[in-house]
Amino acid sequence: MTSLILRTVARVSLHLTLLFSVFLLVSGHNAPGGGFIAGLVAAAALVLQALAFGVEHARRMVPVDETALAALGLLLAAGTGVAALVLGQPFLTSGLLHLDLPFWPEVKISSAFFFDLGVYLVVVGMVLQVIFGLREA
Amino acid sequence: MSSPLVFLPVLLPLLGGIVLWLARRSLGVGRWGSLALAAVTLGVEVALLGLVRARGVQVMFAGGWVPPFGITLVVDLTSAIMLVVSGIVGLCVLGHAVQTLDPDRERHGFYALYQFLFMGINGAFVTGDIFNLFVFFEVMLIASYALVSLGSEPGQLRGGVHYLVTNLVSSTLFVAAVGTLYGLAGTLNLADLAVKVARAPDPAVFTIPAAVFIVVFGVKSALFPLYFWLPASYPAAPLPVTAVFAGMLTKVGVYAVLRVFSLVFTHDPGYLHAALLVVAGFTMLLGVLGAVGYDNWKRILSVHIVSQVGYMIMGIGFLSVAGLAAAIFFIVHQILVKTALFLIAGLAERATGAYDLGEMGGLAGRYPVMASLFMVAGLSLAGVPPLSGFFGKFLLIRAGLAQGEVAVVAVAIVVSFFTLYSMMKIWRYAFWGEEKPAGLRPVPAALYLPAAALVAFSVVLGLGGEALLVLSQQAAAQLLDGTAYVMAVLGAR
Amino acid sequence: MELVLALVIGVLFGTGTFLMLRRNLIRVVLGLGLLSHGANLMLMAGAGVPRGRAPILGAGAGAVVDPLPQALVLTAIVIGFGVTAFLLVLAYRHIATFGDVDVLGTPMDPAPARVQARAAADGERTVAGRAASRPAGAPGGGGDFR
Amino acid sequence: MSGLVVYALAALGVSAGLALARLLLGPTAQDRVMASDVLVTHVVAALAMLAILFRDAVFIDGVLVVTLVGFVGTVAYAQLVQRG
Repeated sequence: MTSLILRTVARVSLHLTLLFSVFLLVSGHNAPGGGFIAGLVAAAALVLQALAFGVEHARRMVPVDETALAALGLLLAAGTGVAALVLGQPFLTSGLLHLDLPFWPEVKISSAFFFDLGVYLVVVGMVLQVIFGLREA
Repeated sequence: MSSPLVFLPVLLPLLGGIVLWLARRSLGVGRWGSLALAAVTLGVEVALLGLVRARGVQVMFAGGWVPPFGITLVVDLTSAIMLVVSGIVGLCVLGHAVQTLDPDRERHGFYALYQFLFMGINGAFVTGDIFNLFVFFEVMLIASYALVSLGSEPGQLRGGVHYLVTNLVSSTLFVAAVGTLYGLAGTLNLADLAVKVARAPDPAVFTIPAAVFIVVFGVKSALFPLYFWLPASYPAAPLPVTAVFAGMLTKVGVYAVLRVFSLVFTHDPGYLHAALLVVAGFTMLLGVLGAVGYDNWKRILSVHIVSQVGYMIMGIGFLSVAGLAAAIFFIVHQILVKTALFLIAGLAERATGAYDLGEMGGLAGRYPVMASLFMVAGLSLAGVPPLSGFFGKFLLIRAGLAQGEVAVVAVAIVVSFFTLYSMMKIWRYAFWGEEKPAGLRPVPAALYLPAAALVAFSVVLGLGGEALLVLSQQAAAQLLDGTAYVMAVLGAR
Repeated sequence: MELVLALVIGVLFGTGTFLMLRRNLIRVVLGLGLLSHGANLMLMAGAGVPRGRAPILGAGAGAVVDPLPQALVLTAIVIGFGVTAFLLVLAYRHIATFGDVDVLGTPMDPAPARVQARAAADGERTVAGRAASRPAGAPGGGGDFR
Repeated sequence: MSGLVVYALAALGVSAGLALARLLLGPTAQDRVMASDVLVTHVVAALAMLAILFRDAVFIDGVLVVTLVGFVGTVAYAQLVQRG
């Protein structure tokens, strides 16, 4: 019931869409974007796979259970806040990490990034759970 | 006073809930883990109450952002009292749940959802701005939607849909009211709002969002005429869920009314608080009349929630230290006793397998402990001295008479008799008469423990109510004055 | 501009309320969606019609609009999104359990046959186009949403 | 330049109105799916025009998001219609 066109497009667009979602995630710090919309885009990519190849195929692409993904994301986001608490700052105080990686000097990672990453995982997990659940049963 | 302790009642259930969700397949971890978590949360809340009593209002600014920017969490005496009560209820109901729930519900994440529910409840108690009140309401409601429909029995589904849709409409209105308020005041921080409303050149405009807030919180706390969703949905859920909903959820709505209409919207008591009094009168009366017609234990108690909420709103409507103190006292009493009554209904269900009063009888002979627990809790609910309900109602009535609000006080007294009648009805059908049904089952002693603990609290509140009364008077004075709250939040500037 | 916003909010609330009063659960969900859009728009409008640059760092000089209502609306949208998803799952279970999308059945008590038939007809109209592509007289509008 | 963009936006508005009429009138579900897809395309075009009008590249991000997500929506609707 899926056409050749849809399957081809789905195959081509998967990586592109996922890449774009990562772009949105990292650019979300001080440009439009962020964890929520990036997660939605990533979930849309996987939902397209589910539409084209069936839910089982799409589910195999996500190595872990969707609810676990969401829970881990929530843990990461909450953990970012707690980290500030542990360091003696008020909850959710953001910090900036300077790294000097080989071939990539002066990387700046904000703690807000990890919060966003958590949001990303939560959104991907929840959307996939709802949509797979609705389509499967 | 800035203290990291302020956030722990929200953070602990959140982190614990995630862990419990990940480990939801293991019953042992779920039961013992959630019990331990609830106990630790209660401990933190008691410590917080002590801290607030000793050192005044505690605040926390998330991310170090100073108000009115950023997220502020504030714990004053009222919040601290509510937190402690929520901790007690959380622990006791959980103690009942681990013994009675079916493993299927437990494996589907009951314990995690339960913790998320308390995250929302506690968050609503500690939040310092009105938008986060909305957010924590939603956290609480989403967890409660999931708890209501967990298991997907037909009755639960119908009730769940009613509950969900009604509450969503009220959330929508909440957002609209917040929008109006932000447009008028330019801030959503409660302390800042209190200052802005008090200093506004034309405070009458704030009556518009305030009136919408009455509707919004009216749905959440099941006020007249917006209580129709409650009898449809509460009895449908499994008993521990109904018990914690009955105890806490509507009271979070009442707390929101208490906070917003004593700290922020005090500019127009002739209209807003008079409206609250009218609503309170009808809520008391119609709630208790609705209960008369039912003969299902869970339903009678559920409809009674509506009636009791009316008393609390009445206390808030007086807008005096005596009235607010009485309302706080009554809320504490009500949460403990109502939860206890539901847990006792659970005991009776364990013994008879039913909630219908027609299907049980003569329990007093076989289960004397259950009967005496019900006797104490039921009389306390009806307001018979020397139990806590009597003092709660007495304080409310005295506060009302002091202000000459005779009509609503008269309603409150009449409603008390009807409440007594309902309790006597349960007593007569369930505990007196012939013993039935034939195959009564034994009730394990450990199952009595949570209900007994709650009833004991009620007795202590009645006999030694002085301490709580003083505490709630201090809390009410703090609420009505507002200076301590505002200073604690905005003083850091 | 304020007038246009007010009209749009009014229309959204009106249509949303109209849909919410239907028995068909799917329509209720759609109505709730419209209501929450109206409320979000009201939050935006309440803070004043935006006049100025988008509040993005490093995008040039000039007055920026107040970013707080936008953050609040974003939060409200996310919450509304989650709740709507949950409501859809609940509606789905509702259909799987009762075979209809009627919200009027009282708890513990299946709806009378007449009401069920009307809800089924209602459901059929919701997906009018699809009904056309199906053999006439296919049973149960609710089943369409499986 | 910006005058041209405004004309283009006006044309988009008219054409979106027509697509909306199709969406409302139907008569078949296929028509409605097509109309909603056309509306998504209009949103994309309008965002691109706004990017030119305000000389701001952030709108292009929006274009990409709407394209990708709108496509999935159309496919889902189409499958729903097809499954019958």
